[in-house]
Amino acid sequence: MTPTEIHERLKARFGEAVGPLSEPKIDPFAVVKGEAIVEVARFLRDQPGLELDFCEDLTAVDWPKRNVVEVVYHLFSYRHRHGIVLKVEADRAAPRVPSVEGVWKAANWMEREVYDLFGVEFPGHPDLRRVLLPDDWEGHPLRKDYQEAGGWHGIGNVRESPLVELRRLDEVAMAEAAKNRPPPPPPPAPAAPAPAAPAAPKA
Amino acid sequence: MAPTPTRPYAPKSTPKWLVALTLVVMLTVPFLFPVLILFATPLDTPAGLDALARWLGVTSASGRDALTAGALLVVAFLFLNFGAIFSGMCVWWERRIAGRMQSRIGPNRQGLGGFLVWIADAVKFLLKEDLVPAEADSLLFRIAPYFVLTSFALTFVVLPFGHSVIMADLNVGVFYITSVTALTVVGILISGWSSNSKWALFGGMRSAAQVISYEIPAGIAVFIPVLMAGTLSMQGIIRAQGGAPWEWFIFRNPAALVAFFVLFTSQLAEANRTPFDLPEAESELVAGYLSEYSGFRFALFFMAEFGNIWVMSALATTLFLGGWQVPGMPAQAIDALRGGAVVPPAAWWGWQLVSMAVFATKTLLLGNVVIWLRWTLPRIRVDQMMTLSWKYLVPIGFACLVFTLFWQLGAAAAPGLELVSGVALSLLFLAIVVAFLRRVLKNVSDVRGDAIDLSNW
Amino acid sequence: MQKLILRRVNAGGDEMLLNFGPQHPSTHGVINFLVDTDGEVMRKAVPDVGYLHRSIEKIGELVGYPGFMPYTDRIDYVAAMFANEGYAVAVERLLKLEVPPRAQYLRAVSCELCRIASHLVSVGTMATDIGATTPLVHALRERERINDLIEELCGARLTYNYHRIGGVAFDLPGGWKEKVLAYLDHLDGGETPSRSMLAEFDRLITYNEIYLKRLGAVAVIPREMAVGYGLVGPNLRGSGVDWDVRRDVPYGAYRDFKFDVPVGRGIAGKVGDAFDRYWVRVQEMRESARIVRQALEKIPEGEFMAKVPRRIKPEAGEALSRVESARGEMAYYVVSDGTDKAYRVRARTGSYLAMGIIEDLSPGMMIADLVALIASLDVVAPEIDR
Amino acid sequence: MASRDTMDQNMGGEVMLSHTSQLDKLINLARTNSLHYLLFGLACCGIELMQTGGPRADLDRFGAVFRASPRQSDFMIVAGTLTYKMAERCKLLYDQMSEPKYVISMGSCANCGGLFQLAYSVCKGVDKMIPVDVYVPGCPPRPEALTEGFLRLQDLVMRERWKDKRRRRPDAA
Repeated sequence: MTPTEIHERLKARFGEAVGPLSEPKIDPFAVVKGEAIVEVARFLRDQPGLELDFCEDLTAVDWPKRNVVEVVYHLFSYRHRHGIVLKVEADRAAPRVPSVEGVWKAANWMEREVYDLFGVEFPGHPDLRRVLLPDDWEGHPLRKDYQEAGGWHGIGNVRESPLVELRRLDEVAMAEAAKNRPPPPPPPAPAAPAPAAPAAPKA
Repeated sequence: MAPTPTRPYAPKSTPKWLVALTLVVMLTVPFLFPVLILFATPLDTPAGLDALARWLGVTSASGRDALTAGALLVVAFLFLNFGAIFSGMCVWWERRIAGRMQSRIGPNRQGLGGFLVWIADAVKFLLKEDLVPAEADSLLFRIAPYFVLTSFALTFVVLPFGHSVIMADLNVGVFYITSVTALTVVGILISGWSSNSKWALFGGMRSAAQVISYEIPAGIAVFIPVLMAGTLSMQGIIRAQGGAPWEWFIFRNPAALVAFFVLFTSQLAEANRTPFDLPEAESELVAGYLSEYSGFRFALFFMAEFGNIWVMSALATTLFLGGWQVPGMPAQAIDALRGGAVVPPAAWWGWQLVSMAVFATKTLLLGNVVIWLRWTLPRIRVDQMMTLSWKYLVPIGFACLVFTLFWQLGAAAAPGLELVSGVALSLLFLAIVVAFLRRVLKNVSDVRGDAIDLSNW
Repeated sequence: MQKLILRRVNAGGDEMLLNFGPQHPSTHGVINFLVDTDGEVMRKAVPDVGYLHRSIEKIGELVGYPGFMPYTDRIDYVAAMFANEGYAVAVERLLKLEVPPRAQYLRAVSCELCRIASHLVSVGTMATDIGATTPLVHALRERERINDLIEELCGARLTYNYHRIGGVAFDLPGGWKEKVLAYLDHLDGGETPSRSMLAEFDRLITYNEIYLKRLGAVAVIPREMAVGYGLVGPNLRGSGVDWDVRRDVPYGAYRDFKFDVPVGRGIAGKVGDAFDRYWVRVQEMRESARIVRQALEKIPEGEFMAKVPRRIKPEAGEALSRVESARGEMAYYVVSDGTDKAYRVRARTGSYLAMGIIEDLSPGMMIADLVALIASLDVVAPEIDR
Repeated sequence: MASRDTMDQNMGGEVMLSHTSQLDKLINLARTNSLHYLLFGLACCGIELMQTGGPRADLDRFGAVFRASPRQSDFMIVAGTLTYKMAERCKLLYDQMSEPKYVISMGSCANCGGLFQLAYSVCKGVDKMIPVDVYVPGCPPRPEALTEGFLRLQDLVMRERWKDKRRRRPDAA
């Protein structure tokens, strides 16, 4: 089945909840209303002839201009070798999309990742917590407006130029050498080295 | 700061002095302690001590006691050092063998063939910081290695080295050895518990379960040669065998052949060697009960572990493989050479050396098998380990024991029985060895030689 | 995190919480497992990943399209060729770019060599985790020679950066073909399969009795579970799903090759156990060698790089690429907004989802089996964390 | 911030090159030939670390074998990218090692963050957490490079006194 046919069946079953198929650029997609996504998912998985049993990818894209976070579902069927791309748009301020973890177990970890990196809440998810970043991390880094905190737990995120440190070491070494040097020859006259030389062993 | 000088790294041969040093160490250290042991053992008898006392002019009872204690100390020192040095060299040998088996080279920068690497390791471990984790039970953590070491050292009391070379030929030798080896598990359990690390705890528990389980098949298997020899004394068991393979216990009785493998497997398990290295399974438990040990305490564990290769091989050699019996030279003939003098004649000494060489050869061959197994086999799981012991080895051991009882009756009735079995089984064993070697050669030729490919390096 | 887990697994009584990792010899990189054990038997093992999260997807949005290619190497350093290829295919789909046939063949050759190298590490570490140290070193020895070959091809041993958007970076070096063929004969024996390194490997470890006992019927993943949890590649095939992207949704030059797809048959116990996943990998090395032979034989002459503009600026849109990596299906989802930097790059990797199955598979398993499970799933830390 | 200031100065932060006596030389000879390393493969370099321990480069030639437990290791090869999440664990592992201990930083990521300067979750250099003795450049360094780094470490060990590397009591200034 082509994506168009799958989309037609979806449209016939869910009507308004499923948006139009995007004009076929490369991978055509359909935008689904957030509330309907679990039903749509279950329909796609269980309906004979569709049987999209493989949730190939579940990710998100942040669109600050449109003020939405898109959650993208790439679905595929091992038996029928067809697939479709679905999208759910959520409000950027407090994105919430029902979890499809009950339909495809694979969604469990992928939704966790989206939560971690985009801050999308998935009601119905059994174990929604950060997965890649530390628990006390602030912000969701794949959002477009994410500002880096400048380190974490006191570990700086910049690395100073090695030249600075080398220069410091150089200065320390020079100061050390100056300290250890025998008392400087009184006047820096050109003839001074000659009397200074015998003074060295005494020191 | 002046630019630091750098060593030229161009490949160069080992310097001559280092080669010489290695050769000196190689040719002296391994033989030094056996030879010293050989000379010390006659001293360690009442007659020898009497002679020594006379020679020193000691007459008082307390002086005599002090002399006995001193002689014991000297002998104990020698045996302990033999164990330590053997385990050190065994580490080197194992690393070389591992290198060969893995198409690597193994240590080769520490003297000729990297032979001095074990000395370097020992010195380094001695100088490493002795960490005791803050949360650990300090006292138990510190004493645990000594339990293991003590158990290891005590086994040498009854382990024979040659015809008359044995520290003490106890009449309950076999019994003694089974009991002192059980002390190891105490040390391991203590170390596992006191480290206050979960990995160590797992290691300790596994080890306890393993050693206790395998004591039983080992104990049963040990009793088959005891039944055949009619004595518990180690020397007695060896004397009941002969020099030729068909006179060894392993071939004289079909059940003994089985029992040998039961014993060998159990010994592997008791020494925590692959495939039974569960207590320190690297890929599961990091380093098991050794996880928190550093420095010399770790080295003590390590030493006992590698020294146990000698202990287990020597025990198997003693019980099943004819011990130090020299082919063509019965033990009684060597006895006869002894004469009544305090210092025995040179011929006696010579035969002692030969018997020691025979014993060491058998033991080292068996030790090599232990090392091969380590680098060949995967590790079994803890429940499989239990199954193997309780469901297979223990029943097999009992069956062998019962079979041996009847066999002994049969052998008493028909004296030729043991000889027939000995010849037949030893020929069979020879055939197996030949088949194995041919298979190995075929495998080597199948992969077009086993040379290390360094062409692109 | 630990407090959280403690609450979740409801510790109490005889149970013990074990921190398995992140620095542990058999976690294959830095992965942490919070293992709730009752003696040797696990109540539950909860993977805690992210110790190697290197923000690669974010970097993809900050550097240009060609500039991201070196970072794809770091997504899967054991089999970097596939990560290269997946990204290149995705951007080519966005650009609607046709890759010259020679480049497609070169991609197939390099990828299949890389698959052998990756599977060698996988089966070797598997043996090490089960306790046999020697097979890994033998596998590394063979891998060294593949590294030599690939180094001659693209100048790098590990992070290849060989595939480019629109083709590959370099043509075949002179005399390379013969070297590869000689190596393949050494690997799978050519006409005499018994005289080969893989046969030796089988003799050394694959059919070792202890090994079969350790892996057979352990960590069984049934077919439905494997599909539902999104397992891919050898893990999926080990569970008996006859699926290979190279054969079923062919891309690049794979239409032209004949090869078999090994599927787990439950040789050592049940279909979908750890041994099946291992066995599939061993067989796949043979199939890869077959593919390389065919590709080198049929390789067409011509360009190895398409005409690609200097500034790559695809029109707005999105594309998903699917390639069969050594760790299974790897998908890149690239969104373009019409500028010369990707709007969103997403790498969907097999290892990440394979981690998801561990929590549900672990109850009742032993600690030693957890090691076998992790090894048999062949997870690689950066592929999980990216 | 675990910078030079807050780091325990007694724990081998500064390399001290000092006059060595004959006994020191013997001791150092033993130490250089028995440097066991901690298996600490973080990322890509971990594979090259494996290859270095493997058949061709074979660090075992120099007496270096790997240990899984930090307690028994003499030096640590930080092979790969150190992320913030891992950074504290890395410090912990270093603290668990017994003195004398050394660190080889392998690869650009461990040296300075390398390729991942733009990353929000990568610690830019392992020396922000622990003192490093030898830096091995490369992305990833070849086994030859790591072997060279190891030989440099051997040089370093050879030139310093074991006594200076012992851990002192915190109160003994």
